[in-house]
Amino acid sequence: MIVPRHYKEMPQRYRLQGNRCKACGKVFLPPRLVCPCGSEDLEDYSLSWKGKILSYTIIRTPPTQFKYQKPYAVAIVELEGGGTVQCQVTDTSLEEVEIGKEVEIVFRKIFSEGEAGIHCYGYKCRVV
Amino acid sequence: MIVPRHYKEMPQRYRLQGNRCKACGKVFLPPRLVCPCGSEDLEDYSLSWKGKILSYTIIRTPPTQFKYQKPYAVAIVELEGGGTVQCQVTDTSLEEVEIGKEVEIVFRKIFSEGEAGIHCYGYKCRVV
Amino acid sequence: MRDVAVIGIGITKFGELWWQNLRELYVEAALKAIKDAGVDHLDSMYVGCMTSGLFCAQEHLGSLMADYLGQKHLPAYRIESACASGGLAFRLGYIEVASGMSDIVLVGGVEKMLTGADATFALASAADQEYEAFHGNTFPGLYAMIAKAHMTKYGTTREQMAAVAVKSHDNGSKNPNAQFPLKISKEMVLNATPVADPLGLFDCSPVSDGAAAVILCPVELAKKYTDTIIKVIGSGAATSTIALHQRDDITFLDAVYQAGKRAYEVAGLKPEDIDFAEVHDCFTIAEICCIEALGFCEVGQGGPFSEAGNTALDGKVPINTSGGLKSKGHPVGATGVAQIVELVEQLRGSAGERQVKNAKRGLAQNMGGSGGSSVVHILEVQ
Amino acid sequence: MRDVAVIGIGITKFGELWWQNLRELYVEAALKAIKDAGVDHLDSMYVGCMTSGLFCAQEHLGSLMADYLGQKHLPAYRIESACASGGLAFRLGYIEVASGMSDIVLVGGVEKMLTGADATFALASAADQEYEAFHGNTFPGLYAMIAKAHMTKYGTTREQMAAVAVKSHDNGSKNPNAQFPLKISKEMVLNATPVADPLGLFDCSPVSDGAAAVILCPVELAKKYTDTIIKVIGSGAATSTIALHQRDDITFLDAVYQAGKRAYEVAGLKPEDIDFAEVHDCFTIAEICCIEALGFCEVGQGGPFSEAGNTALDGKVPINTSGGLKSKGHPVGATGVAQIVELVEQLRGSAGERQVKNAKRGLAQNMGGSGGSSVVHILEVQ
Ligand SMILES: [Zn+2]
Ligand SMILES: [Zn+2]
Repeated sequence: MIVPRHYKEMPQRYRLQGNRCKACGKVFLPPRLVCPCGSEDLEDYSLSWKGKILSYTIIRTPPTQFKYQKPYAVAIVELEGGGTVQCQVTDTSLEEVEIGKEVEIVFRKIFSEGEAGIHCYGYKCRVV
Repeated sequence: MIVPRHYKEMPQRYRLQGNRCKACGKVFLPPRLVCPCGSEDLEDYSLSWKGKILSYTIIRTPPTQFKYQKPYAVAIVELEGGGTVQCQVTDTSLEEVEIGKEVEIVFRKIFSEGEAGIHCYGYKCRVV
Repeated sequence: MRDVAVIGIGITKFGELWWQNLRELYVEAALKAIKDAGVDHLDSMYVGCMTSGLFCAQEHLGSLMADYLGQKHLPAYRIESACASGGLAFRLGYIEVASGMSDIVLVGGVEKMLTGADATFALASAADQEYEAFHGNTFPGLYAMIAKAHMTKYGTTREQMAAVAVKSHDNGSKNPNAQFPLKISKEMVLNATPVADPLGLFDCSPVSDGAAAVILCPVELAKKYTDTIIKVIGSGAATSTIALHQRDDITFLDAVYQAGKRAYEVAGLKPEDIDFAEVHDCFTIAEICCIEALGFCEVGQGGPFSEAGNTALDGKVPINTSGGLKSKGHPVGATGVAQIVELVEQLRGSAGERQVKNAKRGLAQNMGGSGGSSVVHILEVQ
Repeated sequence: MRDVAVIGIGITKFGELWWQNLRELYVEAALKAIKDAGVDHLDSMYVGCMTSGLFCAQEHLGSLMADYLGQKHLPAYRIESACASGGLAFRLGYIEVASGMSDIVLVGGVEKMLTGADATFALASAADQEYEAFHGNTFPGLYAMIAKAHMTKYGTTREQMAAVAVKSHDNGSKNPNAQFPLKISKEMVLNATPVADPLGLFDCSPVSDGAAAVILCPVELAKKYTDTIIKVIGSGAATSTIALHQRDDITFLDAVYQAGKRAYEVAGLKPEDIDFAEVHDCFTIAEICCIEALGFCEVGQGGPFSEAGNTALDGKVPINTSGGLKSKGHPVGATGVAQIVELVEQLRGSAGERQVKNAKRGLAQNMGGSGGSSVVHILEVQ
C-alpha cells in the first residue's frame, strides 16, 4: 500500500534532499514550501551525512512491519550544517547508543511492506 | 484485522438477531439502544428469513477482499415482519435479480480476511 | 452573531498528482488563499479531510498542516464527515468567526487518494462498515441502488443520467483545474464500462488528489481587504440514517433536504432565489437527487429537468459550473471547500468562460456517504 | 459570546470491552449524559475520535452516531486531533453554544481500539508518518526520547517517573470506571517489562475501549436544569511541530504551554488559582512535562515536584484524580471528554473517595501525538 507514497519521498530518503530558508538559514527535511519565519524563498539543500545523537530509545514493542528487527534503537540525529532526522541506529550494539555520540548516515533497507514484501529503503545511522 | 470486530457481530450475522421497539414496532438489525421515536424499551427480535428485493445492483469493481467474486449482486431486502438488510444475492443468475422478487436468507461465507485468510460468515439471500 | 465574508480562495489542480503528497497539496492551496486574501496572519484553521488514515496512515492533520504552513502554535482542527468533510469544516470556520472568537480563519480541505491504498475499501468507511461494506457493497453500488429505485419509482432513464454527465463535462472543459477538462457525448456515457449496474464509468466521479482553501473574516473587517464583499448568508447541516437500507425512502436524500431547508431559512430565501449552485454529484444520480432535495425541481423530476437543459450554464439554474465532482474531480475532503471556491469565482465574476451571467447568489451543497450527512451554504455578493 | 455551562455527563467503563462496538460505546455514554442533564432534545453534536478508520474501517461518525442515538437529522461533526480529539471536540461545542447558534450541544468522545488492528501502527498515525513512523518509531518510543532528554537535561530519574504512576493508580483505585483500578508500587513500575527504554509497561497508558459525553448549554439556560452551575471559564488550543526531531527543545511541550497560556488569559487566572487538574499522562514523562508547561511547577522540576507528593489527592495541586490515562485507561478519542467528566464530578462534589476538598476550579489538558497539539479548559463551579 505504501509504494506510491514511498516513491514520492525517494529524493529525501535516498539523498537526504531537503531545502534551506534563504531568509533565516533553517534546514528542512522533507523540503517545505514555506518557512515558519514566513519566507517562501527556500533553496534545495542536501543535508550532511554526519551528525550526533540528541536523544534515542530502544524499541522493544514495534509495529507489525518491524517485528523481526526488535529490539532496535531509534535516535534523533542533529546533522552538521543544519537539519535533524529521526532514524534507526544500525551496525552498533545497543549499549553503545548514547546521547552526544557522533554518527554517520548510511543507506539501508527500512522494512518490507505488505503481502508482496516490497522493500522500502532509506537512511539509518551508525555510531562512528 | 477484522476478526475480533466480527466475533462481536456474530449473533446478528448468524441468526439475524436484532431488536424491536415496543413503543413503535420498528425492527432493527443490528439491535439499537434507543429508537428514533425516543423509546429505549426494545426487545430482542429475530428477523424473518423471508423477504423481497427493494433495490439492487451488480458490483463489477469490488474492493480487494471481494475481487474473486465479481460480478455479484447486492440487494436491499425487506424482511417479512419488519426490518431490512443489505446483502449479496447468491445461487441466482444475475439476470434473475429484480426489484420485487421474493428471496430467502441463507447462511454463507462472505469473504476471507487478511494474510491468514480468516473466513467471515454471514447472511446472503437467494431468489426463490 | 457577526456577519461573515469569504475574502480569499486557493485551489490546486485536481487529478492524479503523484508528485505531490498530502501536506504539499494542502499547503499549496492554503498559501494561495492567504495571498489571495492578503492577510498577514491567521487566528485559527479548520482542515476537512475524510480518511487520510486509510489512505496515508496519517491523522493529526491540524498539527501537521499548521506546522507545514509555517503557522506555529495556530489552533487547528481536523473535521471529518466522509465526503462532506470540507463543507462541514467551512461551516465550523464560519461559526467561529461569527461567534467573535476569531477574526481570520482559514478553512482548507484535502484528500490524497492515489497512494496505492485500495480506494474502494477506504471510501466504504463512509458507509456502515459492518452492515453495508461487509457484504461487498461499494460506493458506486450504493448509488446504483438509489438509481435503480429512482428509475423504478419515477421512470428516470439512463439517458437522463447521461445528460447530467455531459453537462458537467461541458462546464469542466472550461475549468483549467479540472481533472478531466474534456467534453463527452451521451453515447460515451451509455456505452462506458459498467461499474455497478446501472452506473457506468462516466456516471462516477473519479479518484482524485487535490486541495482547496478559503479565508473567512467578519464582514466589517473584510472591507479592509476587498471591495467585493462576498457574504455567507445561509448555512445548514444535517445527518440522516447512515445505512441506505434502513431509510424509509432511498430515492429521497433527506439530509440534503434538511440542510437546505435550514440554509434557506437562515438566508430568508427560496430555491428560486438561487442563481447557480454547486451540488454533490459524486454520481450522476446523486446530482438528480440533490437538485430534487434542494427544491430546484419537483421530487422525481430531476432526470427530465436535467435532460431539458435547465441545469446548463445558460439554463434556468446552472448546476456545477465548475464541472462538478464528475469532471473537476473529487478529492473527497477537498470537495466541499472547492465548491465554495467556485461560488466565490462566480460571485466575483472571475469564472472566465464558465461565468454565469448576473451571478449574485450561489448555493453549495456537500454530502457524506450515500447521504448520511449534508451541509449547505448560500453566498451572496453585496 | 455567551457564557457556557456543562449540565450533563456520561461515561462508560474503560477497558477491554470486547462485547461493545464503536457505536454502542458512544451511544451508552451519550444517553447517560442526556439523562444526567435532563434535556429533551439536542441542537448539535460533536464526536471526538482519533482513528476509527484504522481501527474499525469506519469514518463518517457524525452520521453513524446521530443515527444510532436516535437523533434524526441532528447536525453532527467528527473532530480529530489524534489523542486530543475529545478535548478539541469539547472546545468546538463550547464555541457553538457561546456563539448563539445552538443551545443544547452534546460533545462525545469515543475510541474502539481492541479490534484486532495493530494498535501501535494505528497510533503512529498521530506522528509524522513519513519521517517518524516510517523509521520504526512508536508512541512509547517518542515519549521515551523525551524522557531520555529530560533525564539528561534536568536530572529527572526513573524513580520520579515511577512516583507519577504510583500516584495515578492510587487515584484510579477509587474510580469504578477505571480500566486498572488497582494500586501499584514503585518497584512494580521500575521492574516492569521494558517497552521503549527508559519506559516500561507501567510508564505507559493502556490500549482501551471507551466513551464519554457531556452536554453544554448557555449558563442562562442551565439554571432551568440544575442548581449547580459549572461554567467553562477558560479555553485555549494550540498546535506545534508534529515531528519530535524538528522541535527546538524536545523536553518542553510548547503546544501545551500555549494552550494553557490562552486558557489562563481567558479565565483571568494563574496556575496557582487552579484547585486540581486532569492532564494528559499518556506516559509518566508526559505528566511531568505537562505540569511543567502548565506552570504547576518550574520547568525541569516536574520529577521532584511529583515525587514530593505535590500532585497527590491531598497535595498542593491534585493531578489526575480520575486515575489519569495511566490507570483509568486511554481510549484516545474519549480521553479529552472523560477529563471534563472528571472535572464536573469533582466540582459537583460527587467524586466519592477521590473527592478533592474545596474543589472550585479545575483544569483539563488534552494532548495529541507527542505534543503536536493541545487543548486546555478551565471549569468553575458558581
Ligand atoms: Zn526562514
Ligand atoms: Zn420506536
